[in-house]
Amino acid sequence: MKKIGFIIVCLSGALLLYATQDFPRWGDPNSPANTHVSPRYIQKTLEETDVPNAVTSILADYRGYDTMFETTVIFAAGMSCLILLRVFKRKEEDRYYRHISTGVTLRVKGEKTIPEKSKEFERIDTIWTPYDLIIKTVSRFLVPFIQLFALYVLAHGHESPGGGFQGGVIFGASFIILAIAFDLRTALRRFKEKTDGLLAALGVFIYAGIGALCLLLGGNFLNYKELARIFPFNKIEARAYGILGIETGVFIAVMAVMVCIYVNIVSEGRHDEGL
Amino acid sequence: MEVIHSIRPLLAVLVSICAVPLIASSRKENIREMWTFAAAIAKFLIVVSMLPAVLRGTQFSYTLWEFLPGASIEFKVDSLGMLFALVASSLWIITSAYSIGYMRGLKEHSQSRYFCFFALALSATIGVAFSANLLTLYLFYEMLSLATYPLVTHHQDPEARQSGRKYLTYILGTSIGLVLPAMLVVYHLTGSLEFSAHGLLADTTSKALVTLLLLMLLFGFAKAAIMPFHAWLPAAMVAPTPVSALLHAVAVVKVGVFSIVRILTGIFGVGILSSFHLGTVVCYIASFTILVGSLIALSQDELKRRLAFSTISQLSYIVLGVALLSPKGMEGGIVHIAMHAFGKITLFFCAGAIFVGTGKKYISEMVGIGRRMPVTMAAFFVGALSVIGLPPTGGFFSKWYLVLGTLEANQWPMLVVLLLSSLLNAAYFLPVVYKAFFCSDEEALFENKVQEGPVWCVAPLVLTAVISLFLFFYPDIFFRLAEMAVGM
Amino acid sequence: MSQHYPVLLVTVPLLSAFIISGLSWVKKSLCFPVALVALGTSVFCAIGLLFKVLDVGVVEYHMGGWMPPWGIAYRIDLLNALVLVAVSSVALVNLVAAHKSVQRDFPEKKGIFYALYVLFAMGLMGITVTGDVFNLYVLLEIASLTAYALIALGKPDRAPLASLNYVFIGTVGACFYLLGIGYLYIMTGSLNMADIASLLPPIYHSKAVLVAFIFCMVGVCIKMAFFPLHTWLPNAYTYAPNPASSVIAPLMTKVMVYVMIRLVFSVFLPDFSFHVLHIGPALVWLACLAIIMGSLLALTQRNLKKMLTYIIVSEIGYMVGGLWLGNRLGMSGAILHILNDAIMTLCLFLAVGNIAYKVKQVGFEDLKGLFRKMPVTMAGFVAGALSVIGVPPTCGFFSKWYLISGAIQAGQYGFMAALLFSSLINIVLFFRVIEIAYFEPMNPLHGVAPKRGIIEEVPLSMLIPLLLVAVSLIVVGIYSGTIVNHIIVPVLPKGIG
Amino acid sequence: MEALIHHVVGKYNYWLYIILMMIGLYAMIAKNNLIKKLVGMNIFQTAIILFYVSIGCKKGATIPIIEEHAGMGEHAIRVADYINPLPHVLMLTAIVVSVSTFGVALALAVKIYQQYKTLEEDEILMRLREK
Repeated sequence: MKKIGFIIVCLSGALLLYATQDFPRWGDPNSPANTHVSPRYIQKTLEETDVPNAVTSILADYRGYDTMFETTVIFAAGMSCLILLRVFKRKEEDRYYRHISTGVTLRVKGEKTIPEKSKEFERIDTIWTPYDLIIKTVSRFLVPFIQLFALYVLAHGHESPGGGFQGGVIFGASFIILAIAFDLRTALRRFKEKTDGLLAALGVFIYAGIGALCLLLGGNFLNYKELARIFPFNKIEARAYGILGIETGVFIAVMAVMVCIYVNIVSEGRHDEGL
Repeated sequence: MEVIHSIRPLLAVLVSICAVPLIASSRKENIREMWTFAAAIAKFLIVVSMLPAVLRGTQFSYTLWEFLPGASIEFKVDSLGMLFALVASSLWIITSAYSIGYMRGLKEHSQSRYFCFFALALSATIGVAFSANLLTLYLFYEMLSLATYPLVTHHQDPEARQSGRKYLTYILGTSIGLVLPAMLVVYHLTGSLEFSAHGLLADTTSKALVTLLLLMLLFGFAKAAIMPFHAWLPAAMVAPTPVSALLHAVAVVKVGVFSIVRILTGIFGVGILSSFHLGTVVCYIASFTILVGSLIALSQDELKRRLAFSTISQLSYIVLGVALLSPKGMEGGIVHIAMHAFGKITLFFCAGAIFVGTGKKYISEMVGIGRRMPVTMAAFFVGALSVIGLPPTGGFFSKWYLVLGTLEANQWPMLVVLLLSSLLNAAYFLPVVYKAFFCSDEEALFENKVQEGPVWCVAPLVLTAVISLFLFFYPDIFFRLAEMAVGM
Repeated sequence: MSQHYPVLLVTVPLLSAFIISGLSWVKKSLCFPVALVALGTSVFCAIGLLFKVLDVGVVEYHMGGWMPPWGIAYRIDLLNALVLVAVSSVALVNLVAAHKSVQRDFPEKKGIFYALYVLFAMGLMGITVTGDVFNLYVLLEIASLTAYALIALGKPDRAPLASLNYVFIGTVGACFYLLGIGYLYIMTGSLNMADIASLLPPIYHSKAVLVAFIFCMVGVCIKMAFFPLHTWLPNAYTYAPNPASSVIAPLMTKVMVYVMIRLVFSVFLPDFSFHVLHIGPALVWLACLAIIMGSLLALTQRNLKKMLTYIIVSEIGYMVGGLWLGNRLGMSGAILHILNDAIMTLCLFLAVGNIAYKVKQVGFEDLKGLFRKMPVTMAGFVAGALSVIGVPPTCGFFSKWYLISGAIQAGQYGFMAALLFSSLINIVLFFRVIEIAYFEPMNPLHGVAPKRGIIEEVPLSMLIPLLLVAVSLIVVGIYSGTIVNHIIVPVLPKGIG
Repeated sequence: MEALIHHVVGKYNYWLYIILMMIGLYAMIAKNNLIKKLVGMNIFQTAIILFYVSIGCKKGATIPIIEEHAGMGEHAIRVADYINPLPHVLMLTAIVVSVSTFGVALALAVKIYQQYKTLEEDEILMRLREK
């Protein structure tokens, strides 16, 4: 297999390299790729969409339809991880509780439970390690800032590098830090699985829904300028706001899916122990 | 020639398909059988209703669906198709009666399935008879192959499984492997598949190509059991006897032969066959099958197998007759479709009646059976005479015309083949009859007490035997049709 | 509203997928009806679109109101419309048939299952309808990703491994395609199919275009499981759960064949594919190899479902070979066979699904006595089998007719022989199965051996789709002349013999 | 020779990315461990992303964020001043796709590990053969 692989790799590599002969030189501003379609985006983005960041305007408007499916890919990945790994029905195992003040661990068999929200006991996993104080404190301190930054990245996507994807990933990361610094159980108490699932669907729904709204208002799908009919801004601004709207949808979806993938993979779908 | 556009050919085909759900859903046996009869009689009446017009030289045609120019699902009733349809539909009525006797007599399982597929098979047969082009013919040919598979393997035991496998391998294998490509080549060459009086390929100049196509089509229609594609026929004899009788003496094999007659006359045409001397080639192939089939039949002890090999050789008579390319020979060949059908079905009915009545399958066990089943064996005698080609049976005329045909075509070797094979026919049939009646008391395996099979079994075979005799005196209708077919 | 059909076709299932996945947390019982309505709308739009295209010619739709090549455009001619109708109807019919077994096998996850199912169908429809090479890539990934997940839901011992294998090979395929369009982008600067097609002719002899063509084709061939790149397919489809495999198997590979045809017709143009490159004959020979090897490998299988997967491999050879024959007949046959093969594969997989619903496994020894136990299901199976064999008047016969005619016209007798060979092998394959089911007595392991005449059929919601598909085999067969003359022939490029 | 060097140096970006791609592809084919294969897949995809991004490069150009006060009217915006944004957009999509594929593949790997307690391909195949 290794030899065959090597031959295949060499062949396709050679083929690819062979074709580079006909390529324009690197960085050539007059290459077809740089002169045929893309100049319009650079020249017209401000005029047509009121968004100075050409990448954002292409991403969310000129080729917004692609991006909708890109978000759908993310959504599909989240749902795939969920359906593959999530274990809904589990045979009831023993549960462990820790008495917070004394550190005594209780093992409970059968039906009896200690209320989840008991002040004195907390439910723990079989492999339990005490939280590290420094990490716990620092990450608790960091999380709000990370989330704020994520919102900034989202909101500033029109003007600078950034946008829904980047913001969503950062926001998701804040949750993951929480889960790592404490444990999954704690993190999931803050952010329920159901909420997460609903948010993931809601995020992409916002995107596609805005597209469908444009359609209902009489334009083509995702033609944001139709939004000007019901909102108090002109057609060019409508594009910018439409972009903001779908970026928000992307933000929510990406954040929720990141969390979903993380939670399911680290705990093998059981949503308890894990990292 | 007058052509009438009429839905009647389609109805004739559909009537038994329509009966299938009725048969399948009937809970009571008698009601189920009633539907079978109703369909059979309706079919026969529809066919007969077209007969007078066809005899006047009119054709019925109906295009069901055209899916390519020149290749459509189209029916056409001409004299040749009429002859075959007449035989098949009339015999279906008789066979239905016989089936009831046989299946009930033996308390066979899955009788509903049996009658359903029987009706389907008949639809396909009539479809072949009335098809106006090669595509339609192929469609119904395949339908027949598949509809008969459950019939052949009715017993669902290992032997049936083996036979069924052989049956499908030969029939489907050749039709897909040989007929389909040949058909497409013909279509590619001529842009049509319509049977035409002068032959579709009449203008083709390449002898090699025509020969190749001829061989592909000749052997491709393996239902005609031309050697070496004959082995399925004896194997298919595991089927219940009515199936063997109607399908493997009449419908299935005749469909094969009929298809060959159609392609020889309608696709190749007499002109090209004689100018390339291909008729003679077919004659030799057929005569080989005639002789070898008869010789093998001589050595068979199981009655149905002997009949099967007899069928193989008789089928090639028809092919031989048509391949002689002389009017008399072709007429004889075509009429032989009918004459052989009535004779052979009588023989099969007798074999079945003997099996139902006594449980005997082997000829060596049938010594003296005439004492017990005199009517059956008398009918057997008539059937045998017809197949051998002796008066006073219808078979005599077809043989006679075949002989005349060989003389007309100056094919002396074929004359020898015909005569020789008639001798062989006599040699393998007459001893059975002789032993059945004329044996000493010590030899006889049966007591001297008349005990026939069920009446549903005996009546049909008497009827077919009588028809065989009748056809000696009144063969006109078939000859008229054959004459018109040749004259086309 | 009819001007929005192209986008509704895709976005209605898309939106409903999100609704379904939301509902799966709230009210599971609503998931199935929503999916049904969504796919029903797609079928409606697809049929409406087909008639519209028949009526007014090519339909274009510009996303966001941006003109191509700057925005993404849908461009629907008869070819897309035909494939769309096939894809959407197959997805809808199978959804109905799958309902019971999803209910039984994935009670808790059925909401997400339906969401993924609808996304998968949406992805395939999007691939079919799009006129943008990059949009096609994204949708291809949606369809693949959901397919990976759906496949991995099968038996835990084999399905995830088969699926991961599919992920590796499928990703390579998609990446090759992405590289191919990257090369095209470098050379032309455009991503719109029509625009690329107009820019390519002056640079036909460029090495980069050649390499782009090769990589696009290899990528697509991997995704469609063209022999010898088929290795992922048999295991993935065999171990997939039945409700999923009966939608993935009929559609995924067929849509990829469509993509190949689309690339040849509308991106590289037949002029390049057939006249500049001269690779037609070579690919036809490869297709022959695919057909023969697929058939032979199918012959060695002892599991019904796996046997069917190898038949798919061989059928792919039919279509690829038909396309590369390079004449109208062959191409018509290939396009017609996309439709026909989708229907007959669906028919067979539905039958297998029904069998598996009752007897759990579909190894050959599990099929004993099935004609007695499940006569209707087996009747459907036989109908599918006859179509694969190519018995008239089922549709399989007619596509074979065109393909063989094309082979004769092109003088490619090897291809004709391969087609006939595979038909003959198919007889053996199917009648071997039918023999087992017909002759051998019921296996007592599968519940109490029923007495003679006792029928244990699957629920009606599984039977009716199967029968519907079986009937449509014949209906499509009868109308194949109409389909070819009115739908397929007009889309064939000019200048093809 | 000189032409070749000229060619290679002039398009060294493509050369590097193609080599990187092939490293990834080789890992996917030849490695035994499923996770290593996954990593190979990721390298392969990342290399394609780099390849695309490098298409959009223009010498001396800056990121495609138009300065709002650069000037009035169309003429003020010089296309050569900003790099080509389109490949970047495309690659945002490709990145997302590669992340998603990676996520699903990891989930599958977890399931495989649950079943076989190993991720070495040959060991898994051996187990399968034993059955």
